[in-house]
Amino acid sequence: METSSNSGAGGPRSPEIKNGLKLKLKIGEKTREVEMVREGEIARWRLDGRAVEVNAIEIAAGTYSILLEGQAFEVHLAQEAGGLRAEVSAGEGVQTVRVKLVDPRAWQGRHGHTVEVEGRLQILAPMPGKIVRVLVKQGDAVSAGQGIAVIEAMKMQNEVRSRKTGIIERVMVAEGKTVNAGEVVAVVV
Amino acid sequence: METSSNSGAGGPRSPEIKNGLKLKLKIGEKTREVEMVREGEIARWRLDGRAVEVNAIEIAAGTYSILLEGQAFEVHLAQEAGGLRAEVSAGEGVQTVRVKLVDPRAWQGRHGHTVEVEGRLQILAPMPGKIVRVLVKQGDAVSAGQGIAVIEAMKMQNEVRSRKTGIIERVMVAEGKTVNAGEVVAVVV
Amino acid sequence: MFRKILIANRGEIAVRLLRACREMGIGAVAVFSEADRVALHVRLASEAYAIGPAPSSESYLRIDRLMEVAKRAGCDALHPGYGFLAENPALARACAKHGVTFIGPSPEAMERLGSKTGARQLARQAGVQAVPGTLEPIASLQAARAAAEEAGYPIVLKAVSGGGGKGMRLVSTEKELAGAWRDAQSEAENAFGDGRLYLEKYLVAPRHIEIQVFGDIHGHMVYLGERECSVQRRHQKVIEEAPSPVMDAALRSRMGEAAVKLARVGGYTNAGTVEFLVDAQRNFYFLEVNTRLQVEHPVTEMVTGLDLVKLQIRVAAGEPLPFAQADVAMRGHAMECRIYAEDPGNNFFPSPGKIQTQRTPAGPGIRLDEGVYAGWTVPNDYDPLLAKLIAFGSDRDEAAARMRSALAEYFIGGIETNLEMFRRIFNHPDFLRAELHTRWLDEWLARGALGTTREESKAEDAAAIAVALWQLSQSSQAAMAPGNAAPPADGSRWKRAAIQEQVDRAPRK
Amino acid sequence: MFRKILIANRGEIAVRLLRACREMGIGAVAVFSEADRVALHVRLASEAYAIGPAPSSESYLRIDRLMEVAKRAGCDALHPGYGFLAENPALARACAKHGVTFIGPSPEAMERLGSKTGARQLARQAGVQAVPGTLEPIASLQAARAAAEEAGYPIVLKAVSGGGGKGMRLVSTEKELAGAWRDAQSEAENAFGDGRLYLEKYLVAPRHIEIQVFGDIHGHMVYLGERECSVQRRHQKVIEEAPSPVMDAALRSRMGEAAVKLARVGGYTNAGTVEFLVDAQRNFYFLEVNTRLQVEHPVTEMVTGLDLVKLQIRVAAGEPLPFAQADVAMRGHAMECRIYAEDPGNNFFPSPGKIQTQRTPAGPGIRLDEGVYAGWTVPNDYDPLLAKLIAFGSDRDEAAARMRSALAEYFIGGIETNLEMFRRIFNHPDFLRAELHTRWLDEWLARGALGTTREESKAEDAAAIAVALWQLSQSSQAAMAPGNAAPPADGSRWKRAAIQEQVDRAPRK
Repeated sequence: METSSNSGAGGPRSPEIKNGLKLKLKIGEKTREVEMVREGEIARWRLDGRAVEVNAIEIAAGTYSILLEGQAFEVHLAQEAGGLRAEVSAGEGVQTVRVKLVDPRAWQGRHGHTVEVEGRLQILAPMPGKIVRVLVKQGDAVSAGQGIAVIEAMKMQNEVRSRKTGIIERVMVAEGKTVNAGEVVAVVV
Repeated sequence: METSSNSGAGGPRSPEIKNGLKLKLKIGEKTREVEMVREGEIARWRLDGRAVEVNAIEIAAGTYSILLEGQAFEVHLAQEAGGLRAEVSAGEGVQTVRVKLVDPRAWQGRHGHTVEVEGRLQILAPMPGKIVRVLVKQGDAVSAGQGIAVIEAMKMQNEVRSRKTGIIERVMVAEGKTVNAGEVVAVVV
Repeated sequence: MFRKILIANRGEIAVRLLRACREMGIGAVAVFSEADRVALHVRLASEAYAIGPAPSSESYLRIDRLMEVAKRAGCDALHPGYGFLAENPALARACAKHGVTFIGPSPEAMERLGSKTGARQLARQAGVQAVPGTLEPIASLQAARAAAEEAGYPIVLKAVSGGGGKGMRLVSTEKELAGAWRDAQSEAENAFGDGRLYLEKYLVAPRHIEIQVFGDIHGHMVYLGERECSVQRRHQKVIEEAPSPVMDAALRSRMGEAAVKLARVGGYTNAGTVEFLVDAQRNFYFLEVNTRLQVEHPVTEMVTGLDLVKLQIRVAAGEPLPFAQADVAMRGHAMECRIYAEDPGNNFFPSPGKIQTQRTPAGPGIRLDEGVYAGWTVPNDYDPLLAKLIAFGSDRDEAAARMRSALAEYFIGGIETNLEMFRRIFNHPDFLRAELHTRWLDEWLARGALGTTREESKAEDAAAIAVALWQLSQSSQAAMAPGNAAPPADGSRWKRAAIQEQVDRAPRK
Repeated sequence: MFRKILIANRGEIAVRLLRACREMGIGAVAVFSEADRVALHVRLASEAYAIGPAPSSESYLRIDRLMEVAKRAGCDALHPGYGFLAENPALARACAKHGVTFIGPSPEAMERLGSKTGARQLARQAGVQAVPGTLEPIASLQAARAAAEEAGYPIVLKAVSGGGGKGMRLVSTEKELAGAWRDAQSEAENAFGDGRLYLEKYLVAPRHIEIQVFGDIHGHMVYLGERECSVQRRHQKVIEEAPSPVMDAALRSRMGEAAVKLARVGGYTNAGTVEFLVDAQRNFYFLEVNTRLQVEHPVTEMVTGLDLVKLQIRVAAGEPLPFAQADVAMRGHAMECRIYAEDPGNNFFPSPGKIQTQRTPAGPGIRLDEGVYAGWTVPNDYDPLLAKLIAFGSDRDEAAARMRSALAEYFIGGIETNLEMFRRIFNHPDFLRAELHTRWLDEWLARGALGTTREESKAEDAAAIAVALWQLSQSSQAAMAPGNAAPPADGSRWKRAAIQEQVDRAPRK
């Protein structure tokens, strides 16, 4: 990740952290570059190299108020598998923007939201619920799209499917068990 | 403080903490004793020695839902000089109850909310505001009720007074400075 | 008047009911399952009792436990809300046995009007036209031909044991009947082991319009106008409004009088709703009776100025209706959106979980009947209804504008909701012109209405900046971990306070 | 219609204004001082600009900065709200100069009707009775005697330069006049260096009743009923209601027509309020004109069904009033409480600071016009109004019951508020019988109304239990610090989850 914060946790505080950051993001198919340089009390922002007037502040954990050339946005960030999900409220409505950091491994490594690391795919529960059926067992061959388990929530059932073809290395859930969203259901190698 | 938690921070976890607590409180002029004994999943409560049916839970930091013999209360706790302030919502309204722990020194020592320690009285700002005038200086003799400083908030001014007769050991604020509620304005010895 | 009412429900309707009790100075006793210990209805109650584990079959559906609570707390009445046991005559009978007044119709009226076939028979007695056809199995193709002739084409054949569209055939003309009869019969036979069919007139693009009726125990019965509930997803209402945009005074009084007549024939008391389908020619056909308070009762409250729950309580206590039909006046227009914990992006799958953050709308004309709060975990065990957002305006346009504005303010973080679906509906020209029918929403969703994302690059810019700030706070947390140099004096400010650009062209001197 | 409106205000009224803009599809541009960067009105705006440091003299009162923002953002109109520059003709003139429509009366009408003496003169022209007396200094005791005779005893002498009751004397009969004149004169001389006095009729226990007027630029002017604002603390309204409990149709039309006549004489357009005092015999006396939207406008909105802010915008854009006087119909009853950050237990001293926790009321008939949110720090620099709680009901009793119920739900933690004062007022028999006058609240507070604490030992028990839980969590945090034995497996549950006693008599099997 090409950001000044990449000096890493535990290392000495690099001057870049104090003076700004530079970050590559992926939104949809586009790669975006955000740069912020601090000069005293003032922060100067560039988006894809273009200077923009920004007044940005964290209102509460994960909630940001962004004034961008005067236009007001409120952004709620939540981590999700593979990146961040931003709910952007403008005056007229709310829009969901999915943001990936360009080197997800570095970021995911730091925050523990691994999805696919070294060929291992973790199948995550897409929503909280109760496991009503487990459809595979350790060592089973599965194809992409094949059902792994059935989760029930609020009286409705939904299948969790593998996103790759491979072998079930481990099943992490049992029938009757309750899982949270993002919890690992199984690992496919 | 006659509570099982009095084994103190840093010491080994005493069996009393696991199994319950006993606490003496002062509410108004009355001294109250709260006792809770845990038996497996169940907590048994006594108020002043009388067994009561209680279902109590923390909803958010400082907010508690208390079902007391079926009657529902929501209690918001806030620390204030000398104790805790409880805003108790019942179905019909809200009531303020001021609770002091019977040995405030032990409690204050742990939480840093000292008011009078070893003869030193800290005069606290009763509300946030701007110091518009300081009425005393170090070494001045003051009597109980005498003004120490004038705070302005929301266009209104209010005097902070000493609650004891003594000598100003130190003035902690300056004119023009902003203070938060509970911040020390001066120390009287 | 009652001394204490047991609120035999949960969620937003329990909150609604206990507010009515508090206004009237009547004690409200809440009950809760283990999943609902800190639910909003418990937080706002003045008295609350546990009634069992999370599954509703072990808690909210346990009549015995409700009766135990009623006895212990000294309740002299019980309000069932809607759902759970609200339409179960056994609860009303248990109440009677325990000397607790059930706030609703008598169990006999509930039985008479609550069953679809029974209610149709009563409708026939009352001279109220039901959707033409028969609910009884049809013996033969010949009988089907006669019934279809009577109902008028197009008709639809349905499997008696059916569901999910299997064994169902749309028949537009008499010529198609024989083939459709054969196909439907064999499909039903295969799917359900029961080839019997019945037949109903097929209404093209019908609207769902229902009449609120109210009766006291002294024989007075009134109707309180209508609600249109044509915006439905899989037969589930999601938006309701009053008045109906296609209604006029003449049709309202014809439908209202039909509904009152039917309720009278059924010996009905308290609040009830008579549902109709209305076709393009504004013919109305009786559908069924809901023998309870409706989810969508607030839109009627907004336009009539009445409080239906307090009225239910008064009527149950034996008071006469305090007004006559001629006194019922409607003013303005009201709309309701049902906010669900479900994911429109994932086939509307339920989305329970912790509400991390919430920004709720307010202001003129906005009413929010909520059952949740930020910090609460929406349990996995119940209906996903989180709240009902209601907007009132002097006319339909103003109500819709206020709803659109409130939807823009409303944010629920941490779980998925159907808020975005409503935002889109309230910008849809069909909806704004009130060109609606009961299949409108399903058809629109099937065309991929929610798949098309709006292209808004400024919102993406804002998201990118927020992610940068988030990244910065992650980094500075790391940097402030033990072993690092002390953070600069302005470290905390750096993290949470404004990061501002004071450019020259900003209006400042 | 306008394209973009500059909201030249903050707090709840800025939120109210931008909601109106959003409903109408008009852009709303917020401004903020450094203290208000994350205020609610900025969070809800679609566009926002900084206009200076926290003190209002350096931000919200800076006409030049407002004009710069208007220009930069491309605003074609400005709404001033109330307070700040709302009644300052200089802002209206600056707007005109910059080609921005000021949403309010013309600066000339503002000047004519905004000054107390000027408005009294216009009232005389219009034949509207003001409080008898004179605002001019009285030359001599002889002149005072004549003026008192004309006004009728009791009268009150007031210092021209006065304030705070100094140099003020109540005179019940002619005999007391000479002595009172002497005393008041010397007291005023000592206090203000100005011994001049004026004289007004003293009204015993008057009610404050005001008429909402509305005029368009095409010469149409209507009144939208009245508001009673007799519950005041130190001349500051705290509760307002519509209609007034002492009003009837005849008095309403007499007062309404008087107000319209006065506004017409002053060449007034847009929303304005004509304030009157009404004595026990229901004589009404003109007091002053407020040339802007009132804080208490929502109660008029609730009973008329109109949106006054949207109406202001339409009228300012040149549209004619869309209704005539005969179309104005009132329904039900509405009340408003002004929720302030102030400490009734500490002489109502302001209480800015961080709102740690909030539980806001909702439900049928409840509207909350809020300017704050949980987590926000109420700044020290402005008016302490946090929110306006509005309750609507079919009659005064229902509105009061709903307000009482909403006040029981409302909780604001972290700062002091006057909520408890309202809870007590809404249980006071004088208030519930509407036996009110402008000094009622001050007199009741002076008798120590808030000092008497309700004895509620159960609440104390609940507090004691909560403190025990708190103590327990403090201890377990200490116990879980490094160096201790590992917490038991259920440690976290122990801390946050239910600590329940499942006694035998609980309804469970």
